[in-house]
Amino acid sequence: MSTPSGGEAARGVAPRPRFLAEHFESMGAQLDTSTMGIWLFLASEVLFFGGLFTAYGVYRANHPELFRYAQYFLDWRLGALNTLALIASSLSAAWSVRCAQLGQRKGLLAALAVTFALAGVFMGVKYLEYSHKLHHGVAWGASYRASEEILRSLPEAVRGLPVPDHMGTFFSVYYLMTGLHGIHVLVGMGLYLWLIRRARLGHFGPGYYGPVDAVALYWHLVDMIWIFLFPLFYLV
Amino acid sequence: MTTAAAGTAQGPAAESYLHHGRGLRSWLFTVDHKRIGIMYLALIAAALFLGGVFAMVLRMNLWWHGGGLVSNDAYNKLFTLHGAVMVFLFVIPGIPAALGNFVLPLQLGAKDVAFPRVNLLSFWLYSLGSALFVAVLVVGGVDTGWTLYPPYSLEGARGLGILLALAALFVVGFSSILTGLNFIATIHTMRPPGMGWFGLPLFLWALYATGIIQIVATPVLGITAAMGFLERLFHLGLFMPEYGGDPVLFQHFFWFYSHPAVYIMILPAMGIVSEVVSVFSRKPIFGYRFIAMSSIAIAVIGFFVWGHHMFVSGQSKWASLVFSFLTMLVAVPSAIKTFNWLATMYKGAIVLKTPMIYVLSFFAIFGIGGLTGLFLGSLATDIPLHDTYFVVAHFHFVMVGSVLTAFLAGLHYWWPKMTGRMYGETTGRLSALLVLVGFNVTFIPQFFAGVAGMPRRYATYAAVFQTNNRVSTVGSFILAAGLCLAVGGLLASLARGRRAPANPWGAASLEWSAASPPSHHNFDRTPTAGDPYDFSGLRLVSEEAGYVRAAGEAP
Amino acid sequence: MTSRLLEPLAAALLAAGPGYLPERASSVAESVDRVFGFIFWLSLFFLALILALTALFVVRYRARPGRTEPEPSPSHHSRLELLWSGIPLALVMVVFAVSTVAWLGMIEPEAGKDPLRVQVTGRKWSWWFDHPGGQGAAELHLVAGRPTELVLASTDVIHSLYLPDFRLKQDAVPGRFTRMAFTPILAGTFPIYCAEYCGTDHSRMTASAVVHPDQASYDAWARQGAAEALSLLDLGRKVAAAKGCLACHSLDGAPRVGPSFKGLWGREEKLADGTSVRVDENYLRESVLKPGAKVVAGFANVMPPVPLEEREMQGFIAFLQTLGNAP
Amino acid sequence: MTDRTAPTAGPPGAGHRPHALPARVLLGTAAALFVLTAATVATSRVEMGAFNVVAALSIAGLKASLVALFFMHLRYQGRFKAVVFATSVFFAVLLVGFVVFDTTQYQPDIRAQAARTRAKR
Repeated sequence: MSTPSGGEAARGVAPRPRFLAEHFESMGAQLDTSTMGIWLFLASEVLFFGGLFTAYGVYRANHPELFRYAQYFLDWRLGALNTLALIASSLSAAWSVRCAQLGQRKGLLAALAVTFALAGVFMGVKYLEYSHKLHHGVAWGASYRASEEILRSLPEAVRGLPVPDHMGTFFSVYYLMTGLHGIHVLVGMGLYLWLIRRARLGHFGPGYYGPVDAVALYWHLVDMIWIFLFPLFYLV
Repeated sequence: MTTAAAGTAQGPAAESYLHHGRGLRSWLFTVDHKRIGIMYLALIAAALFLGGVFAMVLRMNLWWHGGGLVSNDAYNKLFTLHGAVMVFLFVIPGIPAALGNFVLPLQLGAKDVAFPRVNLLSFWLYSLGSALFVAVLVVGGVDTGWTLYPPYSLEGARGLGILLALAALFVVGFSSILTGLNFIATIHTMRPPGMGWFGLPLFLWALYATGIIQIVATPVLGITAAMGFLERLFHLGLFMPEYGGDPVLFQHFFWFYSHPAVYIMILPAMGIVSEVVSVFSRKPIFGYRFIAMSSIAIAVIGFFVWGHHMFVSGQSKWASLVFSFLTMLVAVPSAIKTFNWLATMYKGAIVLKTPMIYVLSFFAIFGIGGLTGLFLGSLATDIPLHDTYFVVAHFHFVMVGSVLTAFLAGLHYWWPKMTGRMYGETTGRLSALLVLVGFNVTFIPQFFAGVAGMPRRYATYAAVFQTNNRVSTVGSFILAAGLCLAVGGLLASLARGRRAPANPWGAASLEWSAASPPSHHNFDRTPTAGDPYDFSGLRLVSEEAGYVRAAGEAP
Repeated sequence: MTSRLLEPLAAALLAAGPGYLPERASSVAESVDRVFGFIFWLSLFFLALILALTALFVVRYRARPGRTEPEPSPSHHSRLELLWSGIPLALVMVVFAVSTVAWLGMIEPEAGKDPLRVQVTGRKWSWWFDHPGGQGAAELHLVAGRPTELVLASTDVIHSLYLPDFRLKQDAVPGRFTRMAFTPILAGTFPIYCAEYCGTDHSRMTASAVVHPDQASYDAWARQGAAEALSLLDLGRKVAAAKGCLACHSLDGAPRVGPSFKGLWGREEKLADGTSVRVDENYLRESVLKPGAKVVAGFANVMPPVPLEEREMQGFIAFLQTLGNAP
Repeated sequence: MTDRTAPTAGPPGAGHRPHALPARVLLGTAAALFVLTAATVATSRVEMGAFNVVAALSIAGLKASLVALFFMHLRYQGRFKAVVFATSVFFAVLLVGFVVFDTTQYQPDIRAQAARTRAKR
């Protein structure tokens, strides 16, 4: 890293950039540090989800029949739709960084708005899925009481199978993982609202795009986790 | 924590950080790493006091083998809170959050940490977590042990207390993650010109290694606490066998965090020892690279050993074998450090100031704590010793004795920098001796009780162990007296202590080139880093003026 | 001066370290103690080394008038450092090897012999041992020289069966079985503790292991313990003691975790839900089998269900009747 | 994550020209992700037993790598960020791997207990 020494001397000459914090010498150093920070944060997020992936692995390895059976309660088409929504939003998030770096203000606003909207689509679908399941008693752990109706809607071949023990455990893991992921999506939506507001105020440009970049990195991680959740719950 | 006016005698130095802004708000909403460090210090001292009071009640109850002071239930709650408060509010954040926050940017010659507001957030989270622990007390406490093993901890009969305790863990965990994140980013991107990776003071290497653990391990504690919380509320069937869960899974999660957490505690302690032993031997640290790399090695290997807490828990035998093997490896970097510290003292000019006496105590205590770990990492001997007083004594030596002596060494060492006052040397030395004696008298008898078969967490015990326990109780009073004396001496110095020079010890790392106490911006101009262990150019002018780099000697 | 400081310390440790080990009552104890001794001497050597060097350096190299500067000495020495990395590495590998060999002998039952299989059940706050042939007891009965296998289970939370004299310990985990295998070698009575924290009376969750000198003595105990051989009242008294009731219910009128048995029969009890009930045969049956159904006011709902055989139940009720009516 | 405590107003700092990813890299990555999503759905339709999980995880891993390398421009950043991320993934895999391994080892003891409980009922 290169830190120009004697930064104080520069103070009298050129005005200090508006978004340069007191304890940094240059915008470059500040950006470098904030990128580092967000990557470290993402590392801790990976381990945070890692605990839940472990729970998934443990119950899947020990109750394979349960996971095979319970999967029929999930509609893979909705999962796939959400996957597409998140990938598209990841693209627009990456695009927003590009726009900020190139100083394209309109493009930036559009990309941020599209990201936010696609996240909204994702949460809308999630809401439909959750409400349908909970309405039919397909809840977590000890609260699992599947209604006759939803059992009748299962594929023919599945209906004849014996119902495995501890169906609720599958849905506990399901709600925990998708729920924690959903909370991350909601947080991301809040962050995008904040970015949209700042972008409208014209804060971002080639010289200052750290927040756009940081939030996009976070958003990509959220996307990445869903990339794993989708096949693990809906497909296999 | 405010001192009387402390404008430095040398020249028109800038206003000290203690006086930059007045009133409670200027402290609570500060982003100044020094003030955050001081606030941490105050809360951590309070946690130590609270945990210590619990400990004293426990020890007094154990004076009689049948108990007698408190009921079994009260005893169980007390040891739980003693453990939880000490581990999560004192030992884990103690050195990194209080001393690390204060010292890290100064040692880098920087104005602040990389993310000052995140740093403040981290402090607030810590305060919130502490408040939640106090709330646990208010609602009647919990009696689960700090390890919170289900199914016991999540049983239906347990009320609000356990939920608050799990929430507290979650919050405190995030505080710890943010601190680690901040430190790593700071060390990476804010090193001054002239300071390469191998020019970092070893305390920073230790904090760096600690940061790795905080970032990687602590999230697992967070998610485990969250899962426990939801399991208790909604019966998810994750850990509770009655709903199809697996209690051993919780133990895996818990120790995946809590074993590396032991290294969160001990690594910064080792960092302080490396600093102090070099400065007070007036000699460069011996084998800098080995010490730095062994910190990283401990941090990394520390992740592979969690299963040694589960040798009798029903873990599979292959897992036990692998974990025992890997546990043995951790002994090596610790041994390297110890011998390198000793080699640093060899042919030095050893100055027996208070910090150095605490460090010498550390050698003895860490020596015993580390070596008794061999008994517990080895499978055959762990089976009988597991969950006995041997374990209690062992982890008190490592987590409490070693960390406490290093913490006090660091506190005395940096006290002049933090407050601008010199503590009283006689009181300091006496307190160090009392702590050393008190600690050993308290915990050595517990090794013997454990070998003879006394299980831990016993409110009452077989009469044969009464002598051990009585000696231990006597020791705990000596230890408490030592701690009170240390704290008293430090507090008294705020009012009556001599003004501290910028560099009272003749240390060469950058924090000593700032004023004592430093100004709000730490340094008037970014200092250029030299070798942090090159003391050759430093000359003692007088006790009042401290050490000054001789003219003509390049820094 | 250093030796005067160190000698008493070393002497104390010697007497107190391995000297503190309890009796060696099982086949594995000796090999465990050998490993213990090895690590003990090894650590004592290194501790002494560290302390001696510390003391020596402090005394020799203390700063004093005439010695204000350090003597020149190297700031690193790679070969030396590799040496003191390599030696500990080699030693801990030896420790690992020695210990693991001993441990493998602790977890595998001796092949080819007819083991005594005992089902162990942990519950708050007592142990229950089902011996082959149906004799249940609150004591573990074993035969010296006969290989033994314990299968552990728990009805509520995690407990840990700890036999210090046998150098053995194993958690009993609810929802699964765990196992221990060993051979007792000394006849006598040895303490059993619970080593995993399990609540209020964790520290009172003790039992004994009775090791019979030979099979004949064990068989005699097993016959005498058979339920048919006892009168109803004796059987009841035995059940109350053996099933762990007395851990929580006193016989002297003092309330403990549960109400005292003294004067219980026929009493009008206030319940936690505000109603009250007379202690009669039906109430007792219900409270034994479903303790949570009617909890007496002022006591926590913590009792585990105690499934009793019909004759045991009759005996138990008969026993309670002898403890006096309510005034 | 960034501070704006400096009161001095001014245009966003000049002089620092960031390296923006070319549009075709972004679009290409997204296209690959869409295709791989279709692929993962397709492979799950084919009954391959335990191999289904392996295939799904491999494709997911590939997709995640694409996101990390291009969208998160890990490919163009300092090595350290890749090390940070790889380390976290490594430890997460360590946790999952070891715990799953251990619990599968003692499953027979859990099944036996469940069978006994069921028999008693």
